[in-house]
Amino acid sequence: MSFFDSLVVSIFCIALVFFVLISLFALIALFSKVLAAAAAKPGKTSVQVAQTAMQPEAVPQNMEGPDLSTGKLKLKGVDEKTAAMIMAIVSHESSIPLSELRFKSIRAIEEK
Amino acid sequence: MSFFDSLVVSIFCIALVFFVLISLFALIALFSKVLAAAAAKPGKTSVQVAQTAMQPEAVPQNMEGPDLSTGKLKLKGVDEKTAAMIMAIVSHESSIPLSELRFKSIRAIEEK
Amino acid sequence: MSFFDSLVVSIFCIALVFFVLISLFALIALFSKVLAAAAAKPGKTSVQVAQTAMQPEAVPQNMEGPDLSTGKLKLKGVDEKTAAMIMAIVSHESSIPLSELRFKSIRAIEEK
Amino acid sequence: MFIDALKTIWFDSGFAALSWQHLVMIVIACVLIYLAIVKKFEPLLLLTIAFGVLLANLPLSGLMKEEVGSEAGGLLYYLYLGVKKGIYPSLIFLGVGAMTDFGPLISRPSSLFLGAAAQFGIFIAFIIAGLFGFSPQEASSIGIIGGADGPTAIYTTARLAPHLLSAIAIAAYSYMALIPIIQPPIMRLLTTEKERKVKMEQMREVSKLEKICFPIVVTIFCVLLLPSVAPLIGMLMLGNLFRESGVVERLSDTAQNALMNIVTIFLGITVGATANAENFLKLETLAIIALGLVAFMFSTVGGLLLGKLMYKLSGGKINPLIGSAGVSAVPMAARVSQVEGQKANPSNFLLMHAMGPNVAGVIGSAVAAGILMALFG
Amino acid sequence: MFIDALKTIWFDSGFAALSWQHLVMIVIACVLIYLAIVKKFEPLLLLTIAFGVLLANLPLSGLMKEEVGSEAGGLLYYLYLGVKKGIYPSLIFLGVGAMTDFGPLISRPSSLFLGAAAQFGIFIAFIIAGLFGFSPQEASSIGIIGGADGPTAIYTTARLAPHLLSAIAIAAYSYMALIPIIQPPIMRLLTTEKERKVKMEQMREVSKLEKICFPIVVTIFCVLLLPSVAPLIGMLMLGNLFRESGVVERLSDTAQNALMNIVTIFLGITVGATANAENFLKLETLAIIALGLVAFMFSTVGGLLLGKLMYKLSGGKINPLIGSAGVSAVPMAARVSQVEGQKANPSNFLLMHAMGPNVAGVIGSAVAAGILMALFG
Amino acid sequence: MFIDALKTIWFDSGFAALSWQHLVMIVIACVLIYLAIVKKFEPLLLLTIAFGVLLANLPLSGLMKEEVGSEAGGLLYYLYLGVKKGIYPSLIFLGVGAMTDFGPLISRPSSLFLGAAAQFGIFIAFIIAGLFGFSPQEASSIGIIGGADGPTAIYTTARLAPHLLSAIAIAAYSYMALIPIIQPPIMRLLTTEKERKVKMEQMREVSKLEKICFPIVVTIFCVLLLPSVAPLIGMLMLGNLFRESGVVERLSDTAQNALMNIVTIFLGITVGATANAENFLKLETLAIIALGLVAFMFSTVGGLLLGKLMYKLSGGKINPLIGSAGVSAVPMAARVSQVEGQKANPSNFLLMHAMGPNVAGVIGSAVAAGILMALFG
Ligand code: NA
Ligand code: NA
Ligand code: NA
Repeated sequence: MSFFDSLVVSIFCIALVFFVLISLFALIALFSKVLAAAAAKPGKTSVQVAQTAMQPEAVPQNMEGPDLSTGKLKLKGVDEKTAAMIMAIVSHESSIPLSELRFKSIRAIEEK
Repeated sequence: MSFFDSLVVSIFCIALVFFVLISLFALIALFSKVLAAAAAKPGKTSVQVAQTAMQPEAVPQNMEGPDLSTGKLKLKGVDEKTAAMIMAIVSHESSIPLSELRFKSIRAIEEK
Repeated sequence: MSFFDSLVVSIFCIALVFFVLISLFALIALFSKVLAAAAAKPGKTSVQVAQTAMQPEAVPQNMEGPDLSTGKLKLKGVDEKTAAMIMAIVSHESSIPLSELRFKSIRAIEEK
Repeated sequence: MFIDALKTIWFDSGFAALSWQHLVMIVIACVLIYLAIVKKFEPLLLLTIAFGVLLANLPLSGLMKEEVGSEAGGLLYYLYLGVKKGIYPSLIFLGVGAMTDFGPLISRPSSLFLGAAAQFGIFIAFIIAGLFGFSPQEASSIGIIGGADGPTAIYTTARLAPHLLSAIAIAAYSYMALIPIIQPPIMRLLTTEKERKVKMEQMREVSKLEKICFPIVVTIFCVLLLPSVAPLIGMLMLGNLFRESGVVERLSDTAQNALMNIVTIFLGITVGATANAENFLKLETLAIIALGLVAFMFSTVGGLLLGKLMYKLSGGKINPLIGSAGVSAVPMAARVSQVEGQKANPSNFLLMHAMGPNVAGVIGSAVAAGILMALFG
Repeated sequence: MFIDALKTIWFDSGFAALSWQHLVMIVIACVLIYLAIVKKFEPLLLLTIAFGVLLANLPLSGLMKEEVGSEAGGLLYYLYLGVKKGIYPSLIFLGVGAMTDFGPLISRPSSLFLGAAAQFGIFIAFIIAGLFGFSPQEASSIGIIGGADGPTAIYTTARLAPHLLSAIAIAAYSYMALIPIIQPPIMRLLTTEKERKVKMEQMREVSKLEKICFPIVVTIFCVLLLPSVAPLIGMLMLGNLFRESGVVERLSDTAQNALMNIVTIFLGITVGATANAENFLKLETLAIIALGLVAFMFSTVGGLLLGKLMYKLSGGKINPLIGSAGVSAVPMAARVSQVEGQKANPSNFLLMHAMGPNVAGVIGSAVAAGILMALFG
Repeated sequence: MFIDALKTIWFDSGFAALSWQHLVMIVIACVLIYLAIVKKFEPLLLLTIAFGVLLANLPLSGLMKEEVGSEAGGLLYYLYLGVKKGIYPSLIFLGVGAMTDFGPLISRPSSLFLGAAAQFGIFIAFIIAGLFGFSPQEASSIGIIGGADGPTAIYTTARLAPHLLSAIAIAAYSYMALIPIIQPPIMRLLTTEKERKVKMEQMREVSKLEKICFPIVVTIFCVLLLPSVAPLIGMLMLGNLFRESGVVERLSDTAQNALMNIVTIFLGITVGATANAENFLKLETLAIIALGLVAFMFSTVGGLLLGKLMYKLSGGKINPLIGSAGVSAVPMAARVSQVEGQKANPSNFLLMHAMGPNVAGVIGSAVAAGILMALFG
């Protein structure tokens, strides 16, 4: 492959790389706008409700492939500071060292 | 395959499914009785003792494939009832539902 | 294979096993001495510093193949209660929630 | 010249080869992804399958290209070998076994009757599929959707009718996710308020020894009687033995997690990747989807009817609602029994009672699959 | 007789077959181990590769011996099949995808321009390699070092120029580790103090829905346009979908950990094991190492220059230092941008801004690799 | 007609093909399961092997059926390929290496002499097996039981005498579990009370640098001298390097857990599955079991005798009880030394001293295996 060929190929390739990534830019920008527009409208609640009905609370032990993510703590409606405090309190109250407790998620109990 | 053939095959198959599962029923019922009868007699203690002798406490670190079971609760010096109570208390005190708490082990703090 | 052949092969083999392991003994003894001699000289600090410079503190979450060791906390010379306390204090002092802190091991600093 | 080069790239790109069939398949893949993520339809499998469908319908990627001679095949071709050779479903069953507590079944072994009756739909669908002109192999694979057990359906189909694999897998997992919608109307239709209110007696405790013997006995008996079911029942029971023996927690843990997840990823994406437009966009697929629903419904009916019979024979001690849990779809179907029981009688707690038929249904489907493979394999 | 036996053992041992080339390779292996452990040069890969180099150069071990007929091959021969068939790099990308947060990229999609510009070095190295007499396939593989992305480099080289695999892999991972030394001088040379001081505006929050759609859209578009890139982009995006969907944490976790680690071990040791003395101790290898550095430097230059252009076009809102992060080398290059930015302006915090180009660079390198494979594969 | 169909099912079922040999094998499998679970005989391997024995002796399951042409083979046939090609034992050694602390060995390298002496039984068994008419390949495999190291025994046997695989694996793991019963009488017989009371000096601390250099040096030397041992020693030392380097904890963790457990499951079940009645129910098997015991006993003797010699040469500083730990069977044999030492002198704590010979024994058996494979492979 001559130098000139290499050069042409290279220019072509880098142009193509730009073309693909610019197209992706356009796609993402477009999608973000479409999704933002869609999000403006409400209407997801009915789905949520149906979903909840489908998952009764009682979960038989060990049957469902328990969530075994490595030690991620999910916080719902609680900030991280509060969560740390809760964990420390639980540990103290129960005399169980924190290293032995595993918290899967901490969520605020909504008052109704 | 004609409809009649399908029908015959199906009846045969479902009958066979029932036959296998009923046989399993009989086997399990039988085994449960045999085992219950066997359990009535004592005599396992000698085995236990020998077993214990074979496993001195001193275990070199990291040599034995550490127990890495996920989410089994190890109780040390605590019976299961107490453990259940502790877990309920922790859950109540912390307002964290039990299904969200994960206890790795509960052990009695020995007073020295 | 005749008995005599077996015997000769066996003697040869066990001799060879000894030869290999004795050679290893010599190698290890030699290496230990060389390394001990090398360790007597200082001079590693510059490397350490360069190393530190190469790893700025800010680590983007989840980008680096986070250390996902299975959550075992190694305690050396510290009981678990103390460890829990230490962890709670560190968390409080640093205002870093416990869920974000990862303790790999806690060991007593021996006073010399 | 640049224009020429761009043309070449264009004509070598998938855009030029894209047909409306591909577009339809891509839309189907997106719908499946939506169902998996938003509706939480068995996402572990369905999300992965859906992505496989997507990849397989972006033309010219060669992901499923067979290895020929010294020329390397596509990535998914290699990963698919585990499906083709029947390895993945067996390994998933190893993990399922390690996750399953057969205690409720051992405690009340009559659950097995319900686990047998709830295979009824398999054979209804088999008969109707025959009428539609499907071959016995195809009809068996379609029927097995009614077993409500993904790995069993995939194993059977990969053996008997691999060209239907993606349609059957998607139908099986989708209907399993739809159990809370499919079953309740049938349950209310076939049972009386009085039946649904029945509170069942507490089950006896099962000793550790019984739990250990169970997988061994089941393996010996089932594999002897139906050798073709050995990979499924054998691995299921080995996993359960890992669990119950209590001495190999390391292996039990790995079977349930690392190994099962790896295999699930490989299985899902390659099963999805068999859904190329030529295979999938056929009337057959619609027939499969319809027959799958029929199979699920009649399996539910079978379980409930035998439940009613047991209700009568036991003098009202058995709540027939636990019968529908015999379709397997562990643990979803048992939860549905629980919910329906509680609706009729708020103090009713059927879950553990329904777990017996539920896990019996896993064995039942595997046995049915073994019989069909023995007949038509 | 013992003497004879010992002689036999000696002549069958590796000592007798040891050449000075082997010794040089062993020393190289030890240096790489030193770099991996003490200097922490990408130790996950480089330590494993180095041990592979060591094993491959202890003569007569037969670890890479091919299977011929019924005679078993060597251990590393079997493990190497996953490299040869392109399976391992794709599976590593699955894990990388599950670890990567494309949020910063979605938030500011113009990062993609920087991710494109920072592939500049690939083509500079490609051209120079051509001048040095490397074939287009070899030149492509060498150039792709400048993509600063290990799995992409390994995948491309295994396809186009497998005899250069170890040299290219070692160069790629070494330079990725050296990013904090290679980039800063270039960054200071090409940017003004004023440019480096620019604080960037906070990025907008990205919704979960956008994050879920991103991998699907990118897969469809990229694979359609460049089918040859399907295994890399497809797996990267599947892993990311696992992550962002939030419904398959099990699979995401396994893709990032058990599966990725297993594959990393197998990949590293077998890539290292291709470095036998005959392949490696050549002037070519020195050329590759030199060209790899050139590629890294010009990729950095490319990213920075486009960064400067964006600085001007945006009226000074874009700090050009984030351009150099477009080479990928995730997350090292983004950290370098952060450090340099903070040196110029202690209150400057560029890290999250640099993560956009950084992850865009991964896509950029994969696209470049796809193009080169399409042209020369 | 139903009767006919039932007859067909019956004659196609395993019941019709069941012979008394199968029944004996099933009983043996159950006994092994009992030993694994209740007596806790190396359950990780023995439980899995036992289940493999069970599956292999339920007739007609076809689990070990070879792939012929386009017809798929059995599940265990595919999984067995990893044993046949020598892949699994090597990968287990990778995990063993990552679990092993060679510190005590480096601290007192004279432990290596004990690790050599405790291979004595291998050759005693080799000679006697020759007298019994076993071929040199078979005799080598039988002898290697005395190495008290499962993966080494399986690797060697799979290479030299695959038809003896299950018998040798079962014997090896069983005797390893029986170490606390086999060794103490021999230990008390060969040592005096005074010798057993010896308290050993505290060992020196080993630096991190020594621990890192150790696996590299051992690999280079052993593989150069005995190329055939490369897969075992190479992987063992790579695992140890993962551990000691401290920079690749991810890989070390996976090597010890996910990867090792997956391989253990596959290895165990398929090694067990080679135990079909024709292979296993032979006088040979009894001979192997007897010779395995002989091998274990003489290995213990060898270690103790050299321990006594070192006691004398060191002027009473070495407790000869640590010699028996040289058989490997990590860490069981070291614990036995500890227990016996403490019986003689309650303040005696030999465990860490015995770990040196214990891990040296692993290297010793691998070296012995390498020599035998070089001679007879
Ligand atoms: Na079922
Ligand atoms: Na890049
Ligand atoms: Na040994």
